[in-house]
Amino acid sequence: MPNLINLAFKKVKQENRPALLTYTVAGDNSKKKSLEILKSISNYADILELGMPHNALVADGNQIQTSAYRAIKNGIKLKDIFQIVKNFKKSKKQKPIILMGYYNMVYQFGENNFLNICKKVGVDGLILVDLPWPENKNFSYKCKNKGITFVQLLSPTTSVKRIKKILKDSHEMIYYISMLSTTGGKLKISPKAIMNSYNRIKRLCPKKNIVIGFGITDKSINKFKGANGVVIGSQLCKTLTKSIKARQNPVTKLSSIVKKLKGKII
Amino acid sequence: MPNLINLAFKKVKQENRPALLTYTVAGDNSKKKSLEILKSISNYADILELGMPHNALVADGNQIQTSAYRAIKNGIKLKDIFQIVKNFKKSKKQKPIILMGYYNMVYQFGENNFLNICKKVGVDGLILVDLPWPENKNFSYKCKNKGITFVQLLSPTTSVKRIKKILKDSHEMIYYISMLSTTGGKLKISPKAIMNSYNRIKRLCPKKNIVIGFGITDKSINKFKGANGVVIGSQLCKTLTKSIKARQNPVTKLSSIVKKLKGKII
Amino acid sequence: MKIKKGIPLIDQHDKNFMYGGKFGGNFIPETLKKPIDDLTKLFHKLRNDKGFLKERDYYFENYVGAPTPFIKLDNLTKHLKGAQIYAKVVSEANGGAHKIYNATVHCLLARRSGKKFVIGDTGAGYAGKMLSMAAKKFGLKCKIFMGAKDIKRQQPNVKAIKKNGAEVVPVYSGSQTLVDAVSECMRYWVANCNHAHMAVGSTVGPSIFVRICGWSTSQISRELKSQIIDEFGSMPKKIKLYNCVGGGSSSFGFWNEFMDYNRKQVEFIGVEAGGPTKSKKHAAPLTYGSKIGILHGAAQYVNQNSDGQIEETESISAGLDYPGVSPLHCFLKDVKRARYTAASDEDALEAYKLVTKYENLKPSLEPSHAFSVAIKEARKLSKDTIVIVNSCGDAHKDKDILEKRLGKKYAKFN
Amino acid sequence: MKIKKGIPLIDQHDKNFMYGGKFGGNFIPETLKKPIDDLTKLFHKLRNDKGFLKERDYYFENYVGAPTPFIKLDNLTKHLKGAQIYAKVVSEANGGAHKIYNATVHCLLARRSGKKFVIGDTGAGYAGKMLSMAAKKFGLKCKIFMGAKDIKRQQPNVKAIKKNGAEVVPVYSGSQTLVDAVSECMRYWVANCNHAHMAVGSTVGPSIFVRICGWSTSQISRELKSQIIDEFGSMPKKIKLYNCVGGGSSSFGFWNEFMDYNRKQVEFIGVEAGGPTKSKKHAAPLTYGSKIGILHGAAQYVNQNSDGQIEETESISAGLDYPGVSPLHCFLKDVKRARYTAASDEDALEAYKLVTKYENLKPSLEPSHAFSVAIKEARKLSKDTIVIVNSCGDAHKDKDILEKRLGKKYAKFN
Ligand SMILES: Cc1ncc(COP(=O)(O)O)c(C=O)c1O
Ligand SMILES: Cc1ncc(COP(=O)(O)O)c(C=O)c1O
Repeated sequence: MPNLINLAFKKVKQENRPALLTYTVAGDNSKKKSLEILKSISNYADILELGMPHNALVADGNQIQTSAYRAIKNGIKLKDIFQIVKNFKKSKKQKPIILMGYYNMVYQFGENNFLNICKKVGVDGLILVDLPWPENKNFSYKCKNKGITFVQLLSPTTSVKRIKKILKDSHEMIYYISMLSTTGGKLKISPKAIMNSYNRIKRLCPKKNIVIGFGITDKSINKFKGANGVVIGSQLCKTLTKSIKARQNPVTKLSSIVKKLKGKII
Repeated sequence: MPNLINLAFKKVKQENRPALLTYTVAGDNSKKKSLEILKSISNYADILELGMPHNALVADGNQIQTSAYRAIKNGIKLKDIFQIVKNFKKSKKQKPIILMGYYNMVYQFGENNFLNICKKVGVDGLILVDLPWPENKNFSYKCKNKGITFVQLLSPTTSVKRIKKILKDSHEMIYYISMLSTTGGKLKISPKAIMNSYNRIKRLCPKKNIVIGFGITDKSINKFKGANGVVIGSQLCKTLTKSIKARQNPVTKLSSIVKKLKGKII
Repeated sequence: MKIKKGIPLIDQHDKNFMYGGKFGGNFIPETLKKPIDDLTKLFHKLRNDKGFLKERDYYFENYVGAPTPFIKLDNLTKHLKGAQIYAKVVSEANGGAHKIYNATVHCLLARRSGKKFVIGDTGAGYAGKMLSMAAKKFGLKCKIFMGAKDIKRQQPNVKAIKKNGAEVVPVYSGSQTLVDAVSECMRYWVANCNHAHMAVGSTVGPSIFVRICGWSTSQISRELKSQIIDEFGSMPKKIKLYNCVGGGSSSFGFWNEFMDYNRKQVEFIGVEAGGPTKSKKHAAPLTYGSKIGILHGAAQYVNQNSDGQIEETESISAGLDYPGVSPLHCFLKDVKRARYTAASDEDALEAYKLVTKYENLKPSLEPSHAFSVAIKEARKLSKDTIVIVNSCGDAHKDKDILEKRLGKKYAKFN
Repeated sequence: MKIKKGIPLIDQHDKNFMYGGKFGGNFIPETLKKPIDDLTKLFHKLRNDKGFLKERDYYFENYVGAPTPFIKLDNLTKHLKGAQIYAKVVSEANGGAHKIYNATVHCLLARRSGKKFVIGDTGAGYAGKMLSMAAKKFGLKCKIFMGAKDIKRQQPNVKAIKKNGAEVVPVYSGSQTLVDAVSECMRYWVANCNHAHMAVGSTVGPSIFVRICGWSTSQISRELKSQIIDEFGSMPKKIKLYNCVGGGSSSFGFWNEFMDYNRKQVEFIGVEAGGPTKSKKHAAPLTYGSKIGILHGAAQYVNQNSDGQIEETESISAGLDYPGVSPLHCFLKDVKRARYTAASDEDALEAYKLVTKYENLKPSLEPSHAFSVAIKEARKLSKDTIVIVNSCGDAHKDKDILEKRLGKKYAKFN
């Protein structure tokens, strides 16, 4: 099996643009809806991050918290999340999906158990917000063995020495956190300064695909064209929340905003 | 220091009679009275057994139970018992005293602690009813080291093989239980049969001093003249109980019965 | 100190018959060395004798009535909204309590030894009732020692003993409860060991009695294990076994077959008698940190003062009203395989009220202690936890106490 | 898994900062790796710096008010007729609770690190009150995160925080209690770690916070040890130390200096919040067998469902109302150095009534949980047993709850 994530990056490089990564929360605002959302936004997004909602999340801001609590309240379970991925892949076999969440859910499920089912339903990558290096070494190694991409995170606080160590143990995709913030904060520093830091890291490992996330919206996305990929999350969660309040169909709302985002980077 | 118990047996052998051993309960019916009793009966008895009253006694009959419960109710403690021995020895330095009781009291006090104080106050020997061979090996050895005689018991149920083993580990005094009974039972078999068994054991260790006890009273004591010693216990406890009921002075009552007992064996 | 796997716990003693080098043993008068030695040899031979095992199984099935029911307490479970609650209704055994296993085995042993006379102690009266029943069945004479206080408070069982043709010897010494009954029975045996077979009513006393009793009551957990697998298909991930602990025969028998499971999978919770809430006295040596001492021939945790005198106990439940506890439980406590706690008189009465309100089950005051703790904890546990209580006695024997403490409504039996 | 003697327990972690290979650690977002690393280095340097230790001792003595009293509860002892009951009145410390030790140390650390702004979580409001007090004293800006439910029920402490000039940030997510306050505080730190110093209010959170807090509250047992020796001449043979356990800072500090004593000589009893008797919810992960999970950066026993979602807790006591518990306590439980049990809301209220009836002492609802178990057990213990309860908070903060549950009579403070 080819690595779909790598293929996606290869493709956008040929198109000379960054990859568009979306983040939506599984089960928000229902199992069925979140599957429909995935299907429709995948027409524009290159890689889909799917959040596993957790109720003691320590790195996510208001928008994603709201989505996560809504999904949990509506009864979403890990087994439903796997079902969503499986059903998605039935029609969109080639579109890479990355599950993103907190380590406790994996821990409770059992690491091996979790990875086996990920493999079975077609998960391509994993991001665990609170399993940093070196704590993640063993798990990352297990992912590698299963052909699942374990995505490490880098932050503005990460020292060069530490970056080098992390890069050494990382798979081919890496996530750079744009600024000191939870998800969904306002951009506190200029896109230019962010891209400077980004490029400094990029030089340390020109071959790996590094995406940027946290605080990026349709207003700023075009400033990050120089990156390998851009992640939009909170804006999507916020759009969903608004559409519910306004009794609009979240599927079409999200689909149109992702289309718009895509338009800004091609 | 000479071994007072051995000296006592040597003396009665010269007088060609058995030793008279009395058993009274410490603290019965008060600390003061039991000391007075010891002092007065020691004019006739050769060796004094002093019971350490316990409230879960499994080898003593009614008479001794009554004495023990009375003493405990009157507040007797192990430290008082040591005090009684100490005070007794002030005036009767040469009269041997054997403490008799149940192992739990020693266990709680601590074996070493217990033996140290025994030594200090002048205890000459110890009988622990529920610490049989081989469980007693270690403790018996400690007694030996302190110059305290640890008195093993033999019973009609003890097999010859076992008797030999016990004798091997025993000090110079041994206690033969006359019959299958708790203390204070009626003699169920003839003194002659008892003496037959006694002599069979005596032949296995002619040099050790073997006393007989359980069920012996002033009625039968003269039948046991052939033994190295005879123990009278329950009859004394019973006499004390009666004297209390009749509001008589237990000291004179006990003194006179021990005098009478002595008369029957000289 | 550790439990060895694959070896029955009763056999994990050293050459002095001590568990963990600290508990049990034979601290007995010389006179008893021989009868105990004889009984030890007999038991050792017979427990390895297929014919005897067949005999035991035959009587367990056809006389005791094995297996006793294993039932779900649906209403209680619904009411508490926590763990799934089950009961092993051992009180359905012939005679109404687990004491029948030990009594039956002792009578079989007495018969094999050629003795025609059995003696035994009793607290709640069950051990005495069962011994007298089995003695009658096997044609043996029988004498039961019982504290005068217990005779008063457990009349239904006293009547049953007498009806079985056995003599009841009242014991007036000490606290006039089980501890004195056992002492008196042992004294009687010292004087009559040549023709009497002694049965100790629980997993206490000199080592051989601990072992015979534990071996006998283990039937309970043998049954339970296969009943659990029948019910759930396999061993559930989280089982908690609650049992009252007096001497410890019921609890030991309830747990034995599960000994080798990880304690996180199958947890043992022993519930001792805490006595009246407002009283200093209790019968919970494991819970309240009593020191090791010698009682009835064995080293064990026991309520005692600094001089080594055994302390008086107090409990509404005669069957739990004992100052010591089996060396096996002392060992289980020290290696931490089991957890011990206490329920007060009042707790037990409350639990009795709740169980009888929701279920068609009337546990005696002893298992009501276990129910009390099980109920309290079950509320807080998740629904994938399986709570099982050994309902090892029937409340009929307690009807006078129940009437007095809870009113007529709670003392109706038919 | 074993405790090593002669080494502070907080230092018995492996290279991943895990205790017993299972508890604690640093499960944190990448962004926090550096500030945590910086704080770790700073703490390591300062705890070995004589100047800093002098500074700490100076403020403990002159600002916190060490040592807090160690008193005998004579009337309660007489009433219960069991063990000798003492209290370590930690609530006499400046601010009214043990939280002052950790708060003071954190402000000293913040000062040394050059940061001018401290943030912290609070449940009962004490951690927040103390952090705001110390911040004021040392000239630091301060922001306190507190669940909306807690803000309502602990008004006296909320007012105190505001009076100290700190901002109170209400947290509306989840159960609106301590667990959410800690999450929100950590989130805020993620976004502001370059200029804010974070203090976690108990021995929970990423490893360095567990260690700083445990190191700070250990002052309690340092004092207690010499007070015990003053009182008794030497260490008594049987001491039992009762303490409520929320996150575990008070209990850990109360026990630390006694860690190397044999557990039979100095026993540790941790009392968790059992919640309302009739409710399934509780805040007692150690008592009710919760599974290991990751919460607030550390592996610990934590109330959660099978999917790993943290479960809502319920307790009358805001300070104990937390679904997890310190990794240090998980370790103490697994190596069995400490024993853990729970008291219900109703138990705590009863204990409060009894203590205030007999003594001139008003423990807050948190230590009332500890008193409840101590009282129950003390009744049954012998008079040579020394029972010591850490009275680590003052009831004034609970006056609304006390008035509502027990009536005006119990809510008078002057
Ligand atoms: C019904 C019942 N349960 C429990 C017990 C307690 O004894 P053990 O702990 O030996 O089972 C007894 C003792 O008489 C009893 O009758
Ligand atoms: C008075 C008091 N006691 C106890 C606690 C419980 O926390 P910990 O277990 O960390 O001491 C708190 C927490 O707020 C408290 O305020």
